[in-house]
Amino acid sequence: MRSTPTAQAVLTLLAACMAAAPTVAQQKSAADGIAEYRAMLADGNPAELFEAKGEDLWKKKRGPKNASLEQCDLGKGPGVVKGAFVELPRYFADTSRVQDLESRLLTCMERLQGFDPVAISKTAFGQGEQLTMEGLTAWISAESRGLKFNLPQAHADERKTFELGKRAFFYRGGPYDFSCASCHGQPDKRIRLQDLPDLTKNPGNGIGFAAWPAYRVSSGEMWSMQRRLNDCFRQQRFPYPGYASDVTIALGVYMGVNAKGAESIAPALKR
Amino acid sequence: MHTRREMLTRSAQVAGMLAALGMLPGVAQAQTARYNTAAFDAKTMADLMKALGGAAPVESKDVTITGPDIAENGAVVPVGAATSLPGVKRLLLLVEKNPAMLSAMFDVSEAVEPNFSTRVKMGQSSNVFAVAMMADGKVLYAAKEVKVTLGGCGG
Amino acid sequence: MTHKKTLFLAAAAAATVLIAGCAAMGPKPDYDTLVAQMMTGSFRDEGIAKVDRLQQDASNAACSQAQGGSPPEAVANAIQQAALKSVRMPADGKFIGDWREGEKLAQNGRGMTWTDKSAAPAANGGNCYNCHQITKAEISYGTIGPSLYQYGKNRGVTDADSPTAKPIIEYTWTKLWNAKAYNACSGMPRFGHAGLLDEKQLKDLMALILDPKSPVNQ
Amino acid sequence: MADPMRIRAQAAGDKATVRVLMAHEMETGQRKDAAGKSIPAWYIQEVTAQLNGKTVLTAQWGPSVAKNPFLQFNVKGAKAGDKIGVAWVDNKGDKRTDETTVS
Repeated sequence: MRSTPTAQAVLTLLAACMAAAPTVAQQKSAADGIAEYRAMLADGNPAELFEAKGEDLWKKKRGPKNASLEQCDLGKGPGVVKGAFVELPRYFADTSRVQDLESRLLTCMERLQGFDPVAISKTAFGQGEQLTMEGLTAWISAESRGLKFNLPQAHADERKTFELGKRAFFYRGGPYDFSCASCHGQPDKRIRLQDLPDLTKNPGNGIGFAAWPAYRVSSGEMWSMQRRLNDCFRQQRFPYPGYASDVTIALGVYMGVNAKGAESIAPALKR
Repeated sequence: MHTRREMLTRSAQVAGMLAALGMLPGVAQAQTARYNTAAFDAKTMADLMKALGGAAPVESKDVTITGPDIAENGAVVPVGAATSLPGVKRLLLLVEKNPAMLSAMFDVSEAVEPNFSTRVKMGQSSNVFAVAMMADGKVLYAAKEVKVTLGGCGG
Repeated sequence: MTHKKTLFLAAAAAATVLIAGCAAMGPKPDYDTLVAQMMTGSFRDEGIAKVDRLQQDASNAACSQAQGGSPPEAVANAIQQAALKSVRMPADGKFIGDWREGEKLAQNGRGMTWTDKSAAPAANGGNCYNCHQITKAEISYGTIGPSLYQYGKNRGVTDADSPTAKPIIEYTWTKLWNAKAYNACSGMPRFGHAGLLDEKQLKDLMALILDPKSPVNQ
Repeated sequence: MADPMRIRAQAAGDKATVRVLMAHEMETGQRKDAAGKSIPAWYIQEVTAQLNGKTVLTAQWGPSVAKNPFLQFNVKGAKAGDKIGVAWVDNKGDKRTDETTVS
């Protein structure tokens, strides 16, 4: 956590460059500064607090049926959590739908525990049962940490959803004419100082799709992919996407399939 | 039964008195009733030292402040205070331009190293300080500037 | 709604041609209809962000279909021509406002989201630093668009009111008003055309990058 | 009730490094909600740490410590198998105590 003397010397040097040299050096030191900041935060990600809560919520008897989620099938059989996250979204025969982690959890919470999935979908982020979703997605993703994304595309609906997701990704609209691709369609771009992953292909281990859910430093909240997409659409100046709506699941399939082979670091730490 | 507010106010007064007398114990007594409200309300270094009964701080290379040059987000800024000097009673972490300067105050016992890291909120770019209050009454500090950038789309 | 339907139909017709081309591979899902269903079924109104924002005009429909590539040349040309025609030059013939105000707008990334209260230009920022380097002092800038540092200086603008500067002044105004005039699928919002910024705000942004006194051109 | 802390204590040489994450809003009292109403201050004011039941650290915090606080410190003489306890009390009087074993 502490700056070693060497690190401090480097920083001093960088500071000197910043004062004297033109744009290139300045930019480099800004990027280095941000990298240093992120490294300082890497140890002690508050996402751990949510993981612990999520594991508890998975095992606890809750809801009108007073049941746990331990028999929930996330795609690898009832109760199998390890490795499930890196294969989602996928097709589920018992619902005849392609589902992402959040929509699948809604199914389990409805069928096993008796919760109303529509009510949960309509609940504001950070409140009520949405807090349950934060914890569960944090823990379930953590159980696949270090594994590589490998979404199934064997079922026709999975392939169809990929194609729909691709079209949704490039769908331009709203007052700014933005699509997902406006920010995430090319490599090596930034907004302000934020690096933008190119989500049309595998952007690398622990980047983009492989970094969510994540603890958001700016708001001190745990964001699952559903919430990440919701805020993308907000900044895209689009109308409001429903929680676990078709477009969000289709985008999940598109990004997830593109991320094949990327190692998951979720739950990560993000600005 | 005292309300919590009364307790706090009273404890602040007591702490303030003790501090003024230089009697605030350096080693912990695990009681919440001595929260130093005056110190945590202080807007300036002078007010803060008054609330803590400390002398005017002097810059020292034996005190270390750690923190990033640039914080991607002011909501969470990792900072640390440490000193290599023996005889430190208390270490403080301050953010100069926050509405109240004092973020955290650590009482040092012989069983713990005078070296603490935490994370603070910063409203804007500012100097951050590590302040060491010594047993001999000296107050030493180190400062570092942390730039807070506007991240994301700014929306 | 009529407009929207027409576009979807046009898109569907184009898709039919494509699908016919690979009919041998068996029936394909009708993606254009499915996408339309997915979009309308997935979004709802929130604050100032209503679902009518999903309606695409000709340029957004064509550029979406191109999926990051370029639409057919004829389509692209038609989009650019229409965009060029949409541009309104300043009523008083003056293009350059106050670069200081322009800098504030460039810094401001707000506007038009469902958490914004008003869609009026006064409530909107320019979002410029999100994608462009502009002044040297601001190190937190994006790289989706080209650097605008020394934009006027590099183009030899020493007096923004001079006749020699006129072509670049008008080009820049057009770019800000409707970027699709020069590039059918430009990623830049159509600040004038879409009513995001008013004439005064655009003049202030013009000043930021073209006024020789602006820090951009030092 | 407050959520549990996450405490890690790792022995190295003649000391143990303790890292703590606490689940707490750390609300400053200076923010307003969507309706423009002030959100009341709610933050941890005191943190203590114990080695095998004996207090080794007392800290006082203000509202500018970041949400879901992190704290790192080194306890002298702590070795594998020792108990490290951490406790906090906030300005509403809520409290939480957790314990871990040094590894």
